[in-house]
Amino acid sequence: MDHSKQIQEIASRLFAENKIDYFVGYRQNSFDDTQVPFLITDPAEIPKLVFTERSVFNLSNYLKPDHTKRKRVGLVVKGCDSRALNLMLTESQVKRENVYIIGICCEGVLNEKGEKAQNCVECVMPDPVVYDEILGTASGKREYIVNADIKELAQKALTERADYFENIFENCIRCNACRHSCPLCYCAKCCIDQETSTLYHGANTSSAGMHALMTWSLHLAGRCVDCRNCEKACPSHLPLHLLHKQNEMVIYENFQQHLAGMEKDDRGAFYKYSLSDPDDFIL
Amino acid sequence: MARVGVFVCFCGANIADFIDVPAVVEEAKKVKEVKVSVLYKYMCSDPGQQMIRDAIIQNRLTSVVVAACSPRMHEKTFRKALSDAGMNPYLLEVANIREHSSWVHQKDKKAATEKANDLIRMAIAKSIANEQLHEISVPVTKRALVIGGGIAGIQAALDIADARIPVTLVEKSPSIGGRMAQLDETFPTLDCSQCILTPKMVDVASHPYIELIPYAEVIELDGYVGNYKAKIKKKASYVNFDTCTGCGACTQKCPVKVPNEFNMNIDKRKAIYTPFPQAVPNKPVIDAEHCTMLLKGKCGICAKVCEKGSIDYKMVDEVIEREIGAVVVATGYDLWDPKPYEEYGVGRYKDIITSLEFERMVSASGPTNGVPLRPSDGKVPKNVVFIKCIGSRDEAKGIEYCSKICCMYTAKHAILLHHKVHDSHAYIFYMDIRAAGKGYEEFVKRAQVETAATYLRGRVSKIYKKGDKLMVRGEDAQIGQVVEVEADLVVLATAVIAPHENPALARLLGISYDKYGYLSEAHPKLRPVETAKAGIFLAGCTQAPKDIPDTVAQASACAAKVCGLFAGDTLKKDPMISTISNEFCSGCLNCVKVCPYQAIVTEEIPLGHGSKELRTVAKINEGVCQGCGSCVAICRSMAISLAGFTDPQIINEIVAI
Amino acid sequence: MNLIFETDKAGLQKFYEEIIAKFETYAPVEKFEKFDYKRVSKLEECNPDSPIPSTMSVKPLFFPKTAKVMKFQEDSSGTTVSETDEDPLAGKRVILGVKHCDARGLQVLDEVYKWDYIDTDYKKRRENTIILSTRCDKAGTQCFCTSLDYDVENSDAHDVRIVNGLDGKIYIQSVTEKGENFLKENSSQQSVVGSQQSVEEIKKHYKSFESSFRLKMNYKEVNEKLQKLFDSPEFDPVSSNCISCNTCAFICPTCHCFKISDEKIKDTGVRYKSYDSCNNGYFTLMAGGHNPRPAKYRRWRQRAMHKFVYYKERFGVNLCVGCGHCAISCPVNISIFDVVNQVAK
Amino acid sequence: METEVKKAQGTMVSAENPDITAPADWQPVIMGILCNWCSYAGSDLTGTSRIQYPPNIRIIRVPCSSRVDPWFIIKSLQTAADGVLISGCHPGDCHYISGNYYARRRFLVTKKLLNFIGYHENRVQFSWVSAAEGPKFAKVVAKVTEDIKQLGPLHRYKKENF
Repeated sequence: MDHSKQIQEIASRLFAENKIDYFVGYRQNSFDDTQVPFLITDPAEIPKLVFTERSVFNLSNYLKPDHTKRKRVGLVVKGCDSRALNLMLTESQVKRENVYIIGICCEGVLNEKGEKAQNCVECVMPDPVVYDEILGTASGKREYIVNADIKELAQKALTERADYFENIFENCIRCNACRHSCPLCYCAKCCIDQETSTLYHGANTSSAGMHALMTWSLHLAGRCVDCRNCEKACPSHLPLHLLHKQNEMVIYENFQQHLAGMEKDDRGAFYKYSLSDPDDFIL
Repeated sequence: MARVGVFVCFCGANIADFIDVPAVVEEAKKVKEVKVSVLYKYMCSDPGQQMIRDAIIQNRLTSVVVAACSPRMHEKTFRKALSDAGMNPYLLEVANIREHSSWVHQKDKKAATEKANDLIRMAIAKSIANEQLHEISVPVTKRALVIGGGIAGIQAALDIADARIPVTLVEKSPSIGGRMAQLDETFPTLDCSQCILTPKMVDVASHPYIELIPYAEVIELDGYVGNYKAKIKKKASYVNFDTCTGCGACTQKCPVKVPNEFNMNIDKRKAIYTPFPQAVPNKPVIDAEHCTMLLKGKCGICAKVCEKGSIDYKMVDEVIEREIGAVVVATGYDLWDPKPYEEYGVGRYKDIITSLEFERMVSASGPTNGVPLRPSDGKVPKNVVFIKCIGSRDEAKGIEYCSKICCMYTAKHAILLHHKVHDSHAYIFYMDIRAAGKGYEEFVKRAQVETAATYLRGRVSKIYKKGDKLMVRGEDAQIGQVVEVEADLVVLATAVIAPHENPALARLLGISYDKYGYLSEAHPKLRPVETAKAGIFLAGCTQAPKDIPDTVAQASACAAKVCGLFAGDTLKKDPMISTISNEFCSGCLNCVKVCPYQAIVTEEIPLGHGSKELRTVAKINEGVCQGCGSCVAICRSMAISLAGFTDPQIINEIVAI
Repeated sequence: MNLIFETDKAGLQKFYEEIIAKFETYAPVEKFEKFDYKRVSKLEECNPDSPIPSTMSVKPLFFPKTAKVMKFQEDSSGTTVSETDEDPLAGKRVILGVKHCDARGLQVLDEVYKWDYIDTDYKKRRENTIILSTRCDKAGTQCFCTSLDYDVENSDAHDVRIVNGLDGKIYIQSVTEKGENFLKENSSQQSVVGSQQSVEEIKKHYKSFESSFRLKMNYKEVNEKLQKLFDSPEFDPVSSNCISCNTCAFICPTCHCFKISDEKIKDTGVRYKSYDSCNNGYFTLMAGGHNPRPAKYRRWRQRAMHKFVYYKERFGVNLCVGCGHCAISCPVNISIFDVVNQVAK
Repeated sequence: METEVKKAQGTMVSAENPDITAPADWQPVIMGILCNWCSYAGSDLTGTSRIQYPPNIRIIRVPCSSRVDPWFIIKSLQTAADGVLISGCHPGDCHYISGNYYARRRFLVTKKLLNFIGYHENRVQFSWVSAAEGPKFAKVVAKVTEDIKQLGPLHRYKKENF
């Protein structure tokens, strides 16, 4: 899966036709085979653009005004990234005319150990759902697979699970890298950081960590596209996907097999309802 | 620094017997912000309220907690007391220590007292976060919109207009009159429907306060109670109503014949037509689906014969706007299509007709000049079988509910049949006879005795043809035997259903509808006329099946509600509504999606201080918001807060114990 | 002061075990594939030789991510303030496996903590701690400690250093007086006291370590150039893919910004002091709505200049210690090394 | 095993934390969040009908179950509450047309997530109680109270004991 050449060509064309102000892609790190997000405004930098199975970041994150300042952006997206972008479009965070989307039919990216990443193994939609140009061969929607870690944890005893998660919340340093790396966490000021808000926990105890991560995951419930940008960003290597995948599973199984960002104008599972939603858990 | 007063009520023995009230008073004093904590036998009494008023002034209180009965009981009373002492009434919190403690824990005084302590602590904590709120006043546009020109719409429009309030009446067909205009005579008095309806229709047309817009539909409604803006689409009639005299020359000469829907397609009308002779307005319209001039550009006869030159083939749909303060929805009903009753041969046998077809036939002005005729051979029927509950009360094929009017009109039909064809005989298959209403039971008796109609209790299982007769096989449950009746004509009392446009209309108006498509009232018992959306009211069968008297009564009730709404120059509204902070709103607009009242609109604000670039944020329309808090809970940036139930208030309650 | 013991792997293990048994000991413990300094009671729980790229800084043991400052209680008479419970980090303790750069970070932090207001909690934690440092055998990809303004080889930031000699022997060397006393008291198991030869071996080890660095820079030049480059346009491109999270600051052994917050339930509460970071957009947001550092490049300029210029001006030491933790943890791999070098190019 | 032993000795053991116990006569605190139009009115009816129920519940009034943000639940569990009961109008009866449908979705996901991270599923419960169902409210409270008593005190993530 090497589309570097094509992307470079497209980027040059877009700059030449004055269609974009920014191009967001990937650049090779100088010291190893990993890549970093690469924002360019100068066409001279185009030759540095690459795309391989090491292009792990979700670049939709860079559509936040902080990074590309609401200007016209050319952007490379994989399947999951495009779902996030789809939601950003639906939630009026990006204007469609301001973004030129190069969709990649993704064959899965690699994790730090060089294996195919877990979310790519479990991916439901490797093809871009929204794009102006598509690279690679589309392989279509796949069967939903319940996350292996979730299954394993669900088998464990309650106390064991509680210990496991308390450990996670305790090790959270509240650096908010997860939030800042998530394309769907675009709020002007996160509710967890509003000093005037009642959600605010200045302290960084496990209790506050639980509160922050739970609130965060519930705000992404029905919206998370499983790109795992958050998990890759976490300096404490916390398995943050567990919270999201759990919500995703409950939502998929109970709310008409809902998956976030698959369709245009779908706002996520919490912003609609069905009369036939499960009622049996209610007394 | 907050200064809270706590006022604990004995409620006679109701509270004092089961809660250690003096201890509760002392416990409240331990809270830092509490400046005064007292008890009294009946806080709601005058001296009790005086006590609160005095304490507010003496202690310069910033909020008040009354520990007494449920806030649903006396919140208003105590708010008034605060107001009388010059304090904002919304600084009150009620701790419900009667319904929630003393009455439900009568066997455990200690626990009840502890619970009361906690409830009071929670109320104190909440009250500290209370903010001063002010009733919202909303200006009112004193014009009503009535949708639907049947008897419900006519009655509502006339009653409102008689109170000198302008009304815009919108009717989708070329004439007002609705279903009632199709009826021959009405139960239980058998007055002629046309005779009682037509004068009202004429009144509508001539009333100085009524603007009648026929052949039109409401396509958009924006705004909120007192301040709606409606967009009305006037369908192209191709006839200039201003110059047309209604002479009828065009309809006579028109060569195109079309099934006449007013007469249930029994006869034909022309492509340019007035629905019925007494139509109001009595002006023809061209049916664009059938007019050959409009379809193929050939013909043009009507234009040639029109002396006034009123025919205009180039006319297009026109959208007009009206500013209105209230809406009465009176879209009436449809009839259920009995096709699923295949065992009856519906669709196969011509001589099975529906009640409304029968009604049209027996109408003096109807297609058969008042005589029922068999559609198959045009003969006058002798034996007529009426079958009730076709579709009604039939979960398998039709709908679950009772259509309410069929028992009565079938009795009427039996009587009318006897009037028109003296040697005829009516057989009526029924499940139950529901004749609750003034003069109704007597009317049914009249059908049974005077007309000697045969009432057979039971369902019809099959209808088959034998010669030119229809054999109706059914059960007579009273004798427990299968009976067969030889019929010349079978009349099916098909169920009343909601108009198929209702769901779309409900969405457009922002009101709710039930699973059958009937528009939902705000409360089934106590608010049967209002909808959940303020300023929108329901009249007639659009809410549920009902007969003419009930419809007229409901329409008049709507009129009273509209007049009440317009009585003042402004409307007062509870201030417990949501507000959105521009600073925190991220503009995802999910709140717009979730709001059940469409109370959230969008607004463009500068990106930053002094910036020319704009960004979109959500904004609450104060007039529409009902304060449910749905938007607050889904707002991820916590930009929305609901007055009276803000996050700090609720969180204070949670952390107070 | 230069007490040196020679030992082998088994001896070192014994040494550690003895310490753990005797003292309140902290050492790198693996959690979610990352090493963090935790209280240990057995040597098996921890790994004092944890690799530098996956080891968190030791800073939280002196400046915890969150700490109680005071308690308060409200009643009808007003608010009463009281001392917090005993500081869990203030006891006599030993930390194993601290990296040189990390230890240097504490030395740098001391400057800010002993200037003007003296943070007694911090002071106590510092005084009561013995730091046993393991010298790295090889530099990590993001390391550049040797390029800065301190002498890594002869650093006195730790009390005792442990060096895996190239000759296969392990050297335990005291660096400070505190360290020497500690070694004297706790070295009963160690057989051979090192000689001049050991010093040479340690030097040799350092030479091989020094040559393993990928990143090297001329600190003096960078520092001087940066002083004049406040308005450099280069800060914008170097920070373009920064996502404005707080990771670099929270992970950094020398970042020391904090915020104060109260947590209250019913009528009692605690005041907390927790990490804060200049990298998030509203760090400098003022009550009136003005924000002097709204853009990413301004925040990165602040970060880079503080690390390489301001602190040096103010306290005479460079704030950045070259550990590379920020670059390793950064979600988008921004390295402060690259940033300052590119700006000062 | 250990849990069983402690129960036999007359102490309550926390379901999430076997090390945490409480005396046998321990009483839980339950946070009740009720919608104004149905459940709060229903609870008032329980009062006026003098139907007795356990005194452990502390009631907060909100306009609609859709006002309940999941973090009300989390915050309650972090502070005094050993359990939470949230009650609203029956489906179709919502005073605000559709509030409870949105709430229902959030509740299901929240409940499952809390259970996933180690809260016993009975800690957080939901009910539909109409304004006419005074007896049902009493039954629901009795059931929830009993359930939570069985679970013992909640200890995890409680804000530090000051």
